[in-house]
Amino acid sequence: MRASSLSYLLREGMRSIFKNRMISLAAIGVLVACLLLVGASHLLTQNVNSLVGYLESQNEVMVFLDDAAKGEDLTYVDTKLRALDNIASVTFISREEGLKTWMEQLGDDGTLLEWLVEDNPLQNSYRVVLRDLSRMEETLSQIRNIAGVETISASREMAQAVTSLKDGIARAGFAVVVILAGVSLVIVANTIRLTVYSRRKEIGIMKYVGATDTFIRLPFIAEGILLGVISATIAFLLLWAGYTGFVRWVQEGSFAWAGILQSHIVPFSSVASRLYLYFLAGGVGIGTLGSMIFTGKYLKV
Amino acid sequence: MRASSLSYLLREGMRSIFKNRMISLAAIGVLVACLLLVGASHLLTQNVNSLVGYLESQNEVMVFLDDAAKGEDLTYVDTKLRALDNIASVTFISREEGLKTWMEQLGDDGTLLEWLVEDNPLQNSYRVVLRDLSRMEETLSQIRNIAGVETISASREMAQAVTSLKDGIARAGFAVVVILAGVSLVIVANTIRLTVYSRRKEIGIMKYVGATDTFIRLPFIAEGILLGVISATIAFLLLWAGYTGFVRWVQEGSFAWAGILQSHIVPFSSVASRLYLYFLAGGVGIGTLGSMIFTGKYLKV
Amino acid sequence: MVHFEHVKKNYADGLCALEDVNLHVDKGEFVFIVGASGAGKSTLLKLILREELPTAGTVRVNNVDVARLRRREIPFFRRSIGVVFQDFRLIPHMTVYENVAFALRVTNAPVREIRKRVPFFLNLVGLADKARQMPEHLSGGEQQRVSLARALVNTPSLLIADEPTGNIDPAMSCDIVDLLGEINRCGTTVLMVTHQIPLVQRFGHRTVAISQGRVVHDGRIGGGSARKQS
Amino acid sequence: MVHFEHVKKNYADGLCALEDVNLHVDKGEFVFIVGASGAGKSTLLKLILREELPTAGTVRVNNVDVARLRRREIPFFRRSIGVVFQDFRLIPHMTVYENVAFALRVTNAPVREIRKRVPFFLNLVGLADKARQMPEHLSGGEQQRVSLARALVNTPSLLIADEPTGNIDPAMSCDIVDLLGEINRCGTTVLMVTHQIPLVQRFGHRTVAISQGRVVHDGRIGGGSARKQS
Ligand SMILES: Nc1ncnc2c1ncn2[C@@H]1O[C@H](COP(=O)(O)OP(=O)(O)OP(=O)(O)O)[C@@H](O)[C@H]1O
Ligand SMILES: Nc1ncnc2c1ncn2[C@@H]1O[C@H](COP(=O)(O)OP(=O)(O)OP(=O)(O)O)[C@@H](O)[C@H]1O
Ligand SMILES: [Mg+2]
Ligand SMILES: [Mg+2]
Repeated sequence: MRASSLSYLLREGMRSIFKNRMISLAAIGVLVACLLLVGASHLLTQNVNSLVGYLESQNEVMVFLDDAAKGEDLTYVDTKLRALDNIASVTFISREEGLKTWMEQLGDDGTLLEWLVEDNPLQNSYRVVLRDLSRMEETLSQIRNIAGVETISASREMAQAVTSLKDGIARAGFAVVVILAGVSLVIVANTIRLTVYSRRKEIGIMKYVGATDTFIRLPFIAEGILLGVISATIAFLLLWAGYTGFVRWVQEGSFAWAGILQSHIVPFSSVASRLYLYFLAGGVGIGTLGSMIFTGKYLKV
Repeated sequence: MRASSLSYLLREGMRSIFKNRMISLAAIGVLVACLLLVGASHLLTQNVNSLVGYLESQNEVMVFLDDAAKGEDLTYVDTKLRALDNIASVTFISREEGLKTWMEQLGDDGTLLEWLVEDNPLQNSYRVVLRDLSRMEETLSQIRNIAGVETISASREMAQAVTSLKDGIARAGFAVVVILAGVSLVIVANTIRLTVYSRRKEIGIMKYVGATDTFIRLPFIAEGILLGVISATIAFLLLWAGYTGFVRWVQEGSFAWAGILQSHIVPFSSVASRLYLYFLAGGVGIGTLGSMIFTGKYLKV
Repeated sequence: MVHFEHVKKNYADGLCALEDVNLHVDKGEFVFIVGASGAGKSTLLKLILREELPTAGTVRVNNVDVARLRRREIPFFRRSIGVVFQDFRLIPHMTVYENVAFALRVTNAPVREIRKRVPFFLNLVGLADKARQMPEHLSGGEQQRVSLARALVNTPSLLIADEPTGNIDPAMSCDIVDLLGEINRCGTTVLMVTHQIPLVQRFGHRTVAISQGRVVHDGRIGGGSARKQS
Repeated sequence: MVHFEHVKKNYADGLCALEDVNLHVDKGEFVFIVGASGAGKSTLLKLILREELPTAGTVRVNNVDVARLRRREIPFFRRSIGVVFQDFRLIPHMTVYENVAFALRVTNAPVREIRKRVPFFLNLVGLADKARQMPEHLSGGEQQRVSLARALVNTPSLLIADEPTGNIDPAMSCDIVDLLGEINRCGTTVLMVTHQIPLVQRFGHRTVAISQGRVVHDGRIGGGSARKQS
């Protein structure tokens, strides 16, 4: 393709956008709305995930030691535990501390247990926090193999619940994004279809003057790409502003849950570049494909 | 208006839809997509609300009785408690039962407490489930006033958490529906704008032949109403099918949480008529308004 | 019926399409308007229909100053004028029958009236068998005749026709001007733009010649009393 | 150059627009096509341009059977034909200049070439000062001349013109037919539909008359050798 044609195509694409301000605005409006929907649900999923991650970190496993294990044995178990890769933190709780905590928990009734101090029925133990709950079973058997460990108490139900919650959110988030993306595609495709439809006469004329399909399509595609880039940028900026506002609102909020939310909200900067990339890809892709597919129908003259 | 004009208007509206199949399909596609989005988020909100309602019902207040209260006193307290309007259920737990449960909870260590059977330190109590957690404080003071009641143990934090959760969901659900409705409006308005734009020539011709604004608008409005009704019906049927499928999937699911979900899913029939009404109102409203607003621009010739 | 007084029309881009036009057409007259391409003939007709407004001067049609018309009144004003547009302006999604009927429908005419008049006028322009066609499936001359039928169906008191025979063969052109003459004899004022000098000569009506936005001749061509513009 | 053999054209609604048409136009000829409104003249031209396909018979243009053209080849085929459409078919969102330039752009012509040829042909049809206007801001005759300029700018080997003077005054019509004659003398085959019998008589080229879908006359009108159809 000659440079002259190329410059013509770009010029045409740009000019068309300004000339058909009406249609361009409509297309941009639709595309921005759709990108916003998808972007917002993506951010929501990310945040819920971050919250669930916090829930997960709250889960712990109690490791009870042999009464025989003392001194060096404890150091050995400690080292071994810390060496496991799925373990986030390890805290030692001696049998004395354990009893004290128990008595405190019982409150007034705890004084009834004072006689137990002489003959402490508890064991030395470790409170272990796992990194990844879905790998719980594997990690438990590793711990069980450490010499000196007698029993392990782990809330398998809680682990399952959190895992399935995480799973569900991942799936639901994915489903929502996919459905919204699908709906957006339908909407944008229809808009482009209308746009092309309103220019079908023009396309016919071009064909009668001897233009090839490619030649007719290229300005439409250039226009589609341009519209995509513009829409992606607008949507990105809007989402940025909106989300920042939301974050500020949460940070300043004094309602229950605010604490948990505040420390687990996903900052915009951490998703910004990826989001913009997605938006660009989506906008340009839909714009281009839409212009290509729907011009086709009117090229057959 | 004469009957002849009226029949002409209706005929024009209908015929226009079939004649401009392309544009009509596009408009219907967009409207259906938007209604589906709004409908789906409405259903989601309803379900989450139902789930939170369940959570709420899990919350209970323990009412401990005076050691002196026996026999008739218990019946009195019982009657008084059941007479309060914010109370969903009342269960009596005698001090013997309480001890047994405690010992069982301690498991092996529970045997250590066997000597307590002789000198039970526990009190007779009631497990009371509240209807509305937000009215907790009020109810608690009513209970406190009943003769024979010594102390009340209630998790105020839990109550606050659930209340704020419910509040948050109601607000978030409302926000989502409003935002989606807004986005839909933008999208549909743009589509109608395009539709009208692609017929601006025709509108001009009509004006030059001596048609009044109303006369030009009415077929567009008839068309808008018809498109609205068609879209609302399609969206409703799709949502029905989709949601029924989802309910069946949950009912047959064997994952964790399935139980809770199964018993608290909102059946479609309970929202169907309201939803269809909303859809009709939305579809017809947007269709009509869109046709009215956007024809205006081209009527000034 | 139609009175132009010192009318000037500049288009948005500054082009001066009409300059100091004075033209008086009485009720019942038949006037040909001739002139080169781009002389301003269509602009003159557009001013009568209030498609454009004069930049200066006054245009009065049926004793109404078009510039003073209120928005609500425009449709009713236009109904008294039948127009054959140079570019036909048929409504693309309506059949030939509906296109003609439309001009009656806007006046809230009863169905009986429509059923009677539309076929009559379609027959008059020789398109009875094309009633159910869409405009885009018609030949150029046929579209032009539909536009004519639509202009006539209302029995307007003023008929303006912008080259109504531009796409029609000479024989039929004569028939159409005969038809317009017939309508004129029944009381309708007719203004017709044409390039076909043979027609003008043959029918010998008053002829207004426009050149570069000015009226340069007014009167019968070849004999008759030419009212020269000052 | 153009060969119709037993060509029949039925439109989708069963209407028979052309019936057993035989027509042979050699390279370098200038042919007028005349006929009543709706006779089938535009249909004939549409078949040449492959806008429509013949229902029966063969249409060969430049030794190419139009029915056998593959989709990819159509644009290149059309570039060798310059067309003035009866309804102009200007691209509404492009200026006059761009409309004419478009016919060159599709052939990948270099910018220098475009800058030279477009003003030249706009000047030829008398529209040099309208280059930056949008088509909707032109008078009917001006639009028609833009269409003509676009048809000529490619120096096509075949020019088909559907009533290129329908909206143009007689003096300019003569100029335009003169222009087409000039182009014809330089080797371009010209087919021109017209209703203006004076033109046909004055230029005395071969004339094909069509009536109700049939060729009823072929040859010079008023003298010359008429090749009557069998
Ligand atoms: N909307 C417009 N904007 C700018 N210029 C215009 C507009 N309409 C017409 N013109 C210009 O005004 C002049 C007169 O136009 P008009 O349509 O009145 O000519 P005309 O006499 O009808 O010519 P024709 O016989 O070719 O139809 C022309 O030069 C034309 O280019
Ligand atoms: N797409 C179409 N579908 C159906 N009928 C058509 C179509 N195009 C043309 N016709 C019919 O075919 C006949 C011939 O049309 P054509 O356009 O060839 O006439 P023409 O000789 O060019 O007339 P004019 O001088 O009025 O332009 C007409 O009766 C017309 O109604
Ligand atoms: Mg004109
Ligand atoms: Mg024709």
